[in-house]
Amino acid sequence: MSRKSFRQAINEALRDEMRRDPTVFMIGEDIVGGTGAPGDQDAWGGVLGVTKGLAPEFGAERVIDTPISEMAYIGAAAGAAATGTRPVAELMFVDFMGTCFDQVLNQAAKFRYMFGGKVKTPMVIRTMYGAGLSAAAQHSQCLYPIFTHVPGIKVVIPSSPYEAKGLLTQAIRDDDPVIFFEHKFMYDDKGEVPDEPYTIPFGEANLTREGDDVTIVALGRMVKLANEAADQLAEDGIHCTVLDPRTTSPLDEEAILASVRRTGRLVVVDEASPRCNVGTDISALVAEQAFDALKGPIRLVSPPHTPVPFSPALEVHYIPSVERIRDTARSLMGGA
Amino acid sequence: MSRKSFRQAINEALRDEMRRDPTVFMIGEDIVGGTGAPGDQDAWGGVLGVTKGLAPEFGAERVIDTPISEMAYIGAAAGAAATGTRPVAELMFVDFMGTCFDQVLNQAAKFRYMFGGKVKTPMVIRTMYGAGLSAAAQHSQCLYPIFTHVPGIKVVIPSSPYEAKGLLTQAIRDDDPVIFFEHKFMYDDKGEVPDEPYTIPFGEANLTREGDDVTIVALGRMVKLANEAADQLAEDGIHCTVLDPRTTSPLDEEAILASVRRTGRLVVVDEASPRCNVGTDISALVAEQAFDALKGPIRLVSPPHTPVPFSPALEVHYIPSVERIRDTARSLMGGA
Amino acid sequence: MHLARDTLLTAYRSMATIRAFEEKVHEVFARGEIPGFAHLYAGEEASGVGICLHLNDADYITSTHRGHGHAIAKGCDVPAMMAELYGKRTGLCLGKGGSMHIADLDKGMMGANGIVGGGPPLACGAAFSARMLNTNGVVVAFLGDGSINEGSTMEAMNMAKVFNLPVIFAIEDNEYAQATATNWSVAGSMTKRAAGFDIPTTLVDGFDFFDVHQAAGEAIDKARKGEGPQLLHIKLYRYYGHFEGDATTYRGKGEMDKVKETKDCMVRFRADLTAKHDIAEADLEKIDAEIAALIEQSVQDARQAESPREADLHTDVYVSY
Amino acid sequence: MHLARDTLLTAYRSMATIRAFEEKVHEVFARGEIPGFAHLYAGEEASGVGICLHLNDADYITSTHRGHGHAIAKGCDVPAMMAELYGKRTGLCLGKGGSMHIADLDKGMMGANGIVGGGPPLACGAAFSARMLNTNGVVVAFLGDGSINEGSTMEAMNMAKVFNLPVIFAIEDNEYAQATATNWSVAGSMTKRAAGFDIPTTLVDGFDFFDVHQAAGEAIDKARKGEGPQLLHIKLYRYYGHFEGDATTYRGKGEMDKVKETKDCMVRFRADLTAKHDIAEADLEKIDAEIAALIEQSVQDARQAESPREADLHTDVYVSY
Ligand SMILES: Cc1ncc(C[n+]2csc(CCOP(=O)(O)OP(=O)(O)O)c2C)c(N)n1
Ligand SMILES: Cc1ncc(C[n+]2csc(CCOP(=O)(O)OP(=O)(O)O)c2C)c(N)n1
Ligand SMILES: [Mg+2]
Ligand SMILES: [Mg+2]
Repeated sequence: MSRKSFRQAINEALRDEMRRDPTVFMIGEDIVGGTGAPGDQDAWGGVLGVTKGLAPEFGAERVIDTPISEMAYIGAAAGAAATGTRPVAELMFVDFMGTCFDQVLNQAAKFRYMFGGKVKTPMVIRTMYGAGLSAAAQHSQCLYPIFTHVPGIKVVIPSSPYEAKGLLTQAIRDDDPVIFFEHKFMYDDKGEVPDEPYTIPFGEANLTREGDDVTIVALGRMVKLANEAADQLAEDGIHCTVLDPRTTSPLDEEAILASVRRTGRLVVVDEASPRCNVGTDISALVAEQAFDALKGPIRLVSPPHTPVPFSPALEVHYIPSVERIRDTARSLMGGA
Repeated sequence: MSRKSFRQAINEALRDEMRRDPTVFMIGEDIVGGTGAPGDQDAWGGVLGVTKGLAPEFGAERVIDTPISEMAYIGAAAGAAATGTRPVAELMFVDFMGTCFDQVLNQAAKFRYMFGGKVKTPMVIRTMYGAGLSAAAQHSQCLYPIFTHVPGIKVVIPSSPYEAKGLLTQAIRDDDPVIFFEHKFMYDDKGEVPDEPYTIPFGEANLTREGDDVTIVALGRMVKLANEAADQLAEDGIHCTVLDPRTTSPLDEEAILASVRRTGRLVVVDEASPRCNVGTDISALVAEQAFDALKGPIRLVSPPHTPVPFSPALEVHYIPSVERIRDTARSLMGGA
Repeated sequence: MHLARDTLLTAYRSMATIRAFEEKVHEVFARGEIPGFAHLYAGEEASGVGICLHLNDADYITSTHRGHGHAIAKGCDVPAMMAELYGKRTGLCLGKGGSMHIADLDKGMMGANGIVGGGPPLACGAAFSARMLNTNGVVVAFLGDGSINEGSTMEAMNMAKVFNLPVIFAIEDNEYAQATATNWSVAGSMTKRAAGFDIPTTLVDGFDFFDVHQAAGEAIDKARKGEGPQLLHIKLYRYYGHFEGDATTYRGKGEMDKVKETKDCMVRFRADLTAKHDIAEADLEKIDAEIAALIEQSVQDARQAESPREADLHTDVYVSY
Repeated sequence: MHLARDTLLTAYRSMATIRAFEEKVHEVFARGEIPGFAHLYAGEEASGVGICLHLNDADYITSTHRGHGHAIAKGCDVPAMMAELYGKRTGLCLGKGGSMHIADLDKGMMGANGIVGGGPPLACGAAFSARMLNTNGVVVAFLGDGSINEGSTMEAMNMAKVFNLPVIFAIEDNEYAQATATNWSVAGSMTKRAAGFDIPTTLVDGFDFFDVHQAAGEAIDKARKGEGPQLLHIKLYRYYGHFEGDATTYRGKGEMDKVKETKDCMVRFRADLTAKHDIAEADLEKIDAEIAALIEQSVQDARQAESPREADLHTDVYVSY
């Protein structure tokens, strides 16, 4: 166990699984970097260095740079998975999903059902999401609600380096198609991460904090912000439970319902666009199945229904903040 | 005014707007049919005959068949709209969105915001959706929750021939990108449709029936089923309001909230996959903003989290039925 | 290439099975027995069979919406296919997929595909698997002429070449994509398109089993030997509409009748077999009779078979969830 | 083609403005003054300017992530561009778009684009508009070499040919797509790829303004006259990393220095102007000085300018909602 960055945790999970299972391979754009070029190989290791060092260890046959052809290589991952290997594809930014979505929506996600259970498709798509780096409208989206909507895919959103390593290991070992969301603002976040491989099961929410007053369900980077908000609220005597679902598909409905049954109050924090997002999904779940336990309205903390703005002066208002989470939770307690 | 099919209502709206405005044009695959072929021209008029007769009237310069290249022609529609014309593109099945989504998600929907308001993109995408014809997993999806999630697009889901003509006319005249959903099972539905052009404004729900006991919000084809369920319930003395939002983006939040404030009970019927769908979106809206009015849990009626099955024996259980809607509403009244 | 008698009879059986299957589907579809969409392969039999005859179970194919012929040629179980079309629990995919999604991975059939251009990326993936698992396998991506305009197809062609993958792009050019003429919609030509990726093309007479078989054999051999992707441009024709229900008025007058009369691949193959390969009419008639019985039995069985149960709706979404 | 003195000076001013703009952005980005990503065009100036000089306000261009040069060449307001990069309210897009989304439809600049291959379909659309509105306009789709492997680009090439659209695909081939060599990732060649759609290609020396100008003029003329889409394969080089922050270790040793020393388009153009076109050093120096002042002022103004206000977050999503 030692302190590692989110980036390093992901790199380790990839490395360990590649070592463990020779059928695991990686494919993406510049996940090596320098392919065909006269200078350094492994020059990039992905656009933010997450896969650095893997090509030298495993070679170009298992760490595969591709032309800029998302439909082809995401589809190739699906085809490979259906025929005996375990690809881990990198979609550089989830914003690019529009160039390859068919291979996820209509192919990978539906194979097993359409074929009557006669295939498994153990592929992982690692992808970068989220706002905060002034990457503007086409490089800052979350979009995991879209994947959560699609039956046949599993959706994983790690909230810390520890979570990232354990969940990615599980994703690679999992027999279903998985999309794994890495927040671009979190790569340098540090935390304790065991050196040895471990898995965190899907569909089991993580209780990052317990309190009887308000349940806060938060996703990905929002988990940290929710805990900070809870810290502040604790000073005012308001005690929050902060739940990290870890995976939105499958979703640990029981953990959420159990917590709301205890607190009677729910705030859901989702960095995704507000319409039909995971926040509304969880709210609807609770409004249907734990209605009687509710002491007040379910509050959603999400960005506005706008594209992500470029200017930091705007982006700061776009992203849910600790203050908004805190004030929203407090409002449920009758506070200002 | 005369009885017309859903198909005919759409055809009329297209024809009238093409006549009225020479900058309106249509583009899609086989919306003419027979292009380049030795036999009949206008051989198809779209795969189900919806655009039949328009090519003969307006010519191949304004009713444009394309190669099978969705990204190119949906993108061309976006580019045309940004440069002074008003394209109406047909995406044969919304299930094909995965082959062209980027041009909607990152281009058309975001132009105005990214460019600081300096452009308008008056394009319409007409598309076919929904289950019921045993068209199986890749030709039966709804997917409008995905478009509703995306800021910058408007999402229209007509529930009858009358609605279809008025809403499509509005869509074509509208200055924003609009996606217009036509249920494949409804084309032969008949209803009264005025001969002259008219518009139905976006963001104004249609109260198709009033009652004090339960509010049922239903979308597209589900509106008819919800009304049938309400008929049956009325026989038991349970009186429902049935609301058709008409557009999910913008959504007439006020109408929904007002109705729930009156009835205190809400059922939302959405044919889309259940996770992060419009049903959860509306539920979350109400759980946040009309919580105090609620007398019981908010119930969602949606298909299960599975792809759409082929076999009619399965599909019939997949699609929300009148019976399920009825029983769900009744359960809110304390009935069995 | 000399072909053994057994091989020829196998080919004949396969082609005749496809023809009989499709004709039967046409008939029962018209009677309303088969739900959904059906795109028939009749007329194109020499292509699927001439190609698949070179493949073994470790080789894969990807298919299209017009996939029945590919499935039969690759060895999928015929009665189970018929049951699948009928939406029955005994179907090859338990009735969950239907005509557009028939698949049997164990036979190397990666699925009919409702998405034009859906297959080629998958084919590249299977080729990566073959390389990584050292199976020496090749992959054939069956494609319609119209699919050459899909970005996915062209991306896959580039990718196959860049990685020197053993993928054969088998373009079944029946002159139309739905109601649109391919001459009009494809700028350049198939050969030029492939040359844009340095992929060699062989022009193939899809009405002639022997030409398909010969050309496919060479292309598959090259791919298997590591010479990279190949493209077969196979000229042929479909006898029924794009889908069942299509009136095909976009065709030229008498166009189809002429093709049927003068070029039909079954007629030609039969004639060649009896005239040049010393196979007796009676042998073929016996096969025909067996096939007729098989298809008839398949339909009877499919009609009688159990439908999927409500609980089946929820299974097979995930391996575990 | 004979070029008037004024035209030459305009071209020089435009190229020098781009160079100065990019060098300044490089400098202030390193100081942390500019948020987000920035992809600089320095080194490629002759391309954007040599092409856009032929265009008028009724003609459109689509651009890429590396769009500053295209925007300046097409006449976008330079101080407003700088303010945009700074995320200020005075920016060309009110600070909402930033480097990757600079656009000004009034100038015919349809936007830098964060999506590789995003532009070509849009270019086809603008060409449909031009035809329908009878503007006689053409559209230039600026593209990086890497974008030729995107399905969207290839679909658009086919579409442009099928409809004989006045679209010029201007491939700015700087040898790399991010850290990947184009030689490796593009099967075939640009010329072969275009030939796959029957689109004619002109190979262009992107270090030589005159070559670009000449070739672009001919291609644009042809497109305008109804001869359909054209492709320019423009060989050039970028001086900075893929984006600001890229250490460019994938490059060959000394590769960039050599290009800069021997081929730089600015050096060459300057030399040509003074040696062959009777333009005095002093004239160019005067322009340089004016540009330096303009850029400096742009930065000063951008620094001082008001930031967008919280309320701006919610505007410009829809025309009405
Ligand atoms: C992405 C996508 N676009 C459009 C369609 C609708 N469609 C189904 S088959 C077809 C024509 C295919 O033509 P071709 O590839 O020539 O195959 P053929 O039907 O002639 O065998 C079209 C356009 C689809 N299924 N998928
Ligand atoms: C669809 C998509 N895929 C990948 C990227 C990431 N990306 C940004 S620029 C780039 C390389 C583009 O190379 P090229 O087209 O040669 O242009 P250059 O940067 O050399 O000007 C890549 C892969 C993207 N922005 N969009
Ligand atoms: Mg065809
Ligand atoms: Mg490049």
